[in-house]
Amino acid sequence: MKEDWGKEAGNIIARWARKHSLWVLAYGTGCGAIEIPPTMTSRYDAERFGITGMATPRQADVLLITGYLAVKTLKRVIRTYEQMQSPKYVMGFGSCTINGGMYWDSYNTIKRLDDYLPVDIFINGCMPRPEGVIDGFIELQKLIDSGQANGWKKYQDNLEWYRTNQKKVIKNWKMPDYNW
Amino acid sequence: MKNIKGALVPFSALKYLGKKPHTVRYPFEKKKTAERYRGFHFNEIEVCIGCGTCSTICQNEAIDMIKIEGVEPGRGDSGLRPRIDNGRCCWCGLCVDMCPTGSLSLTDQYLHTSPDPDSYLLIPGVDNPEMKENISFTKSDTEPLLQFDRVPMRELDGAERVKSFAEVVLGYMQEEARAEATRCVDCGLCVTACPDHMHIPEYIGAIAEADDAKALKYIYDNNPLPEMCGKVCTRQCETVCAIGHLGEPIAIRWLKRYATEQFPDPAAILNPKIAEPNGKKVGIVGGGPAGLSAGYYLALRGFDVNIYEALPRMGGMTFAGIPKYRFPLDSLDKQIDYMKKVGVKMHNNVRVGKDITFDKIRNDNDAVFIGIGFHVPYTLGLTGEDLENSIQAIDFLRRVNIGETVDVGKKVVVIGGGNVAIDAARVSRRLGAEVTILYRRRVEDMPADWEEIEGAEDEGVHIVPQGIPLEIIGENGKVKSIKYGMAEMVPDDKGGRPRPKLIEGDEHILEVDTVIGAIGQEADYSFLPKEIMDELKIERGRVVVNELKQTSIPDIFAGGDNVNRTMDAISAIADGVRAVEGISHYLLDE
Amino acid sequence: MSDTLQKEEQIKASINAAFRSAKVSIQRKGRIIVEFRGGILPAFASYLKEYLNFKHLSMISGVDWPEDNQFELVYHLWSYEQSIHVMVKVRLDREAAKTKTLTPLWEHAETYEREIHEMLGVEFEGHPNMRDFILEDWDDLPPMRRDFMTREYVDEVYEWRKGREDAQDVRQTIAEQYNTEVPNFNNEDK
Amino acid sequence: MSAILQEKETTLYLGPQHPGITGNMMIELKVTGDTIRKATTHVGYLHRGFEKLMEERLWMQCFPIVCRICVPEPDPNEENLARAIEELEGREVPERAKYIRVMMLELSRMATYLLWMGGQSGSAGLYTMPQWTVGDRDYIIDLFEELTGGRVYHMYIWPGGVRRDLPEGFEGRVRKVLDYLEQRLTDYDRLLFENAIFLRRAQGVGILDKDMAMEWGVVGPPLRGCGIAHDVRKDEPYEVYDQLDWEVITHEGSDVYSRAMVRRKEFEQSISIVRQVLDKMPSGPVHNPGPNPLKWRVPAGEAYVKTESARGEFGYYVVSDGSLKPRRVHVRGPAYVHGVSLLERMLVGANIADTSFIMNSLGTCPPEIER
Repeated sequence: MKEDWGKEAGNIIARWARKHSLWVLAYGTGCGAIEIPPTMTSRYDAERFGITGMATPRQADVLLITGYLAVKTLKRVIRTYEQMQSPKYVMGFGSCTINGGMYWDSYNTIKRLDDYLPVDIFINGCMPRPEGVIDGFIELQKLIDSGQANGWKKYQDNLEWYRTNQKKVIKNWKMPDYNW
Repeated sequence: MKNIKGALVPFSALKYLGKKPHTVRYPFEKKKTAERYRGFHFNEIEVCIGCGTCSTICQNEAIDMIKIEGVEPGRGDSGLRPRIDNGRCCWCGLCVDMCPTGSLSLTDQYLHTSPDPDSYLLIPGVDNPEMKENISFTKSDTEPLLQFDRVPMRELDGAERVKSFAEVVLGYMQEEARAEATRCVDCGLCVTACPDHMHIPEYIGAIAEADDAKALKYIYDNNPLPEMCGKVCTRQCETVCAIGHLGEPIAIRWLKRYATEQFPDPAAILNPKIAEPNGKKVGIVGGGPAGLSAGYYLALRGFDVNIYEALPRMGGMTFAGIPKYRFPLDSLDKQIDYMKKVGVKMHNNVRVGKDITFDKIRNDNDAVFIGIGFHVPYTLGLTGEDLENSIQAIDFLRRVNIGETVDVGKKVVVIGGGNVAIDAARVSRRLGAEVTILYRRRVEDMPADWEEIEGAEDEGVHIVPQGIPLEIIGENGKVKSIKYGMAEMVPDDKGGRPRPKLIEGDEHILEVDTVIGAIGQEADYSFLPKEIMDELKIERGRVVVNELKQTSIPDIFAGGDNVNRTMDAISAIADGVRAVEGISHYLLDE
Repeated sequence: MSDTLQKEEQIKASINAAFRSAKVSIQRKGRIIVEFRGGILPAFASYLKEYLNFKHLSMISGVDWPEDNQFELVYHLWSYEQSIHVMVKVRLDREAAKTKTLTPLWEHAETYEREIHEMLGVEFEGHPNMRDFILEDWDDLPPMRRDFMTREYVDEVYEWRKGREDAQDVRQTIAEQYNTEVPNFNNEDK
Repeated sequence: MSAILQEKETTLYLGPQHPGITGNMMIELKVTGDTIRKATTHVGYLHRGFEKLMEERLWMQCFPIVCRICVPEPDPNEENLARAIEELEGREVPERAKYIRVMMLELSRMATYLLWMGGQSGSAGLYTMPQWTVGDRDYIIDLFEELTGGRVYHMYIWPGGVRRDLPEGFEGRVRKVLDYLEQRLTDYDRLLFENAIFLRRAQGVGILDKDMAMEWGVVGPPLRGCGIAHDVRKDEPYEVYDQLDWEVITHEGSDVYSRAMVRRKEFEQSISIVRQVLDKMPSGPVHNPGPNPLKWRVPAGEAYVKTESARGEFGYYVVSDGSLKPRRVHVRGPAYVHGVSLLERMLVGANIADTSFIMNSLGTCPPEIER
């Protein structure tokens, strides 16, 4: 009983710490990257929430998919995502991650991001405003706090399914297996 | 070392330490979005007509038209409403600029963050009624995308017109027609109002694509008298046109007229496929639009069709009732000739009940279609009505159209406000008379087309609204003058439209040579034998029919003015087309 | 207007004198279109570059004309001195599209040619560096060909989110309300 | 550095996920020690096939697409397509709309330069500058939002003019922002353009030979940074640029610094151009309407139009076959040359650390390379 309590307290502290230090991988995958500088710099200043950019996947917590993903990028994004340390979160940014958006009939972009990566939160807009981005982060913090942001677990559990989808569009699958 | 100053310069930023930050401290403090911000959609469900233009222009296919609860399809409303897939939308606002009614707008709301990707479907106006307060980006009046102005139609000058019976409307030239057809947004709402449900967007589209032959095929698919419709149709389609909500409706009638005028011989373009004779015979009483339509499509289906018409030409009321400056004889002949080519047998100058008995027609044929129209005028009910030179508009027009010389004298009064009254007035003008129209109500209450009323005024017809005829005064058995009283409009107790009430003492006398009554007509069923009259269900002068125009006697079908209340040519054509279905069903069990 | 087109007329005359087979037309002020049979394109380009001073290669466009069974390559050249833009058009057979590279004249033509090779499938003889440019592991038709149907490809490869199947076509809905059918005369032989 | 490292050639992949790369692209570097021996660019990570998509869309529907071709600076794209269509159709643009277009283009140039200042200084490790310039850029974005209803994608310039007239009091607010930015320029000077670190990093680095610049079709600030005075706005004036008072800005030096100075001075000049535009702007309509977009056929023909964007000549080659949809829209992005073949050449011999510095100075923008 006492041990459980200790574990629970540990979880609460861990979640609290996680939600207040969301380090975002600085990977401008799509055109949504244009609204990230205003969000991060003085006008909207997302660092107030402990959100800051991070250059390497291994140190980052959040992967921002800023808009559409070309198939060529998807391959790199998957690799990047798998290099990130758990717990890790994915944010889908803009309409094009939800159902294709602007690029719905493009031969080179994926349409539904959650088929290929576990997305914890979607932000609406094309572009989403910086307020939208911040709102997405706040929502993500809430999810982390309540323990619902567990896309990374979902990814591990359903790896086969994700792999099938990924391999359907990425024709030449020559990648090392990360996902630790 | 020389750049030591440069090395220190960054520290000058320290002076900003004390200043107020320009950071937007969202979410603690919200920045107001611009007045034109393009956020989520909002749609005024009541104003929206479900034309689907937003869905057509959307380059992301983000807009679906769906059925929603509480919105019923109707005249000029498809009953569908847009639903936006925010997983597709790019908030360009083209849909707003293209919306013909201005019901769609964008709001200043933009936040939607959710872990559930399926939550991004939005039915604007239904899911977010509260956003009515937040509308920000709306349709612009000054920078429109749609064209709201009609290509003007060239017409003869008013003074020129009264000199002859030459056609007033000159018709579109090719480029004008293309330009006018280009304004259409292809929604198809016009079809909801057309009694015949013609394929209007399709033929307008074909005209815009410079394929007039294709347009003609679409037109002839369910209307064998398009040239007539193109000239004199009451064009209910234009009253519901999507573009008409904020601008002038597409000139659908003139476009149809344009398409039919391009081809002197429709048969060459249409190459109608006539089915093998199926051995069934149909007799048609009355060669008006209803009878002719029924006859044409029946003939196409292989029936042996005979049409019996009392007048010297086919066309019924469109021949006898419509003046030649609106619908010239050669236009009518062109269509009748085409029908003859298809194999419709026509018998003119045969009055059923007199020259041939109805029973004989019924016995000779497997089915009979009655399309006799309304040719018997209502009387005015005034003293002096039976004087010489007090005539009925419908008789007057028929006599003029048949080619008789009619002397109306110098001064004419027409009583009534419908199209027939205006026709009679304008024909009288052309016969050289000064014409006054007496109408009980206001000009805006007149049932006639506004174009007709304007045309009449251009030609110098004097309209006296709110004038109620009281007595026709005669001298030597001839009309000498007419006494009428002025009326004021009083609200109707029963909630109907305002009705005229005579003002005591405000009476005038007008010297006239001829009085023409034009207050309505009815059908003449005297040709029917008594046992059929007993069996046939007739209500308020109109034969009762079912959906497929079948009467209470199974082998007798009916259509046209003697069946429906709208009393126009296109309804009659629609009846004919429906009756073809009914007759085929009845005789061939199809 | 004629005096303002003087420079254009001069260039037209020079090109006509040097290359008989070139069809030169002046589109408007500052725009000249040269239609060319191909073959001696490098010679012509070098003539434009060296003698007529069209130093700046803006871009090379490829246009697909399947109805003529041809590809059209459009070389956009600009002369800073004369402020004139020349479009040199070369038509290539669509089945065996092949032409000589212009990289010896303009090194950055390399990128344009790589893109056209990838997007249309045109071969450039003598190109030094013909590797993948934009696409990766592409095994379908070159995407900028007009017979590559991007919507069909998308339907095949990707999936749409569910929940939008109840969408209706306005025109069809109206036709159904009145129990009519809209005939299709679009594909009938005229 | 040890001798072994200096001799051994290593392959280094910069990007696509790398904070120093301007956008989503990759450079494969062969290095010995700290020196780049060979650079190979890989693009295509942002390819959406816009040129293909436009072949499937009505003319009007192309406008939401073209503005997404260059994300930081969408307006020259809208301007180009609109002008190409106007040329094909022979449609007149009202005078007021022309002035508004110039205002939009110059404002977007300024916004892009502010973003560039942030990127350029950030790649030199000066992190205060992006905080300032990107923050200040937001005031211009606010103006865009007020005028067009969108922050990033404006969808504002379209055939026949512009989409909406200026809101009330807009000119005053533009002037206020211009005054503010002009006054901020001294801060930028002190923080970046006169900063010793920046001078040391920028001067003499990334030399682009003058002849090579002409030969390679370099455009925009990199070309003018070689002292060559070419600018589409002067070479082939569009809209009302020939009625405004301004000069082509050049800077001798051919290095990163001179390119930076060209941009800095052009920023100042843009302020003056916008002021002139506001002074001279006539009243009147802003849109000359065309046919119904659903049935709008552009006459068959072709047009090549170009606009000077913040990174140089943006060219559009538009072919119409007289149908409802464009036959071909081919986009020449200014970064097409700078970002691929020229960059490969310029990086040879440079330091690894200078890669992103040089990239920024050229204004490489991947989305317009691969569209």
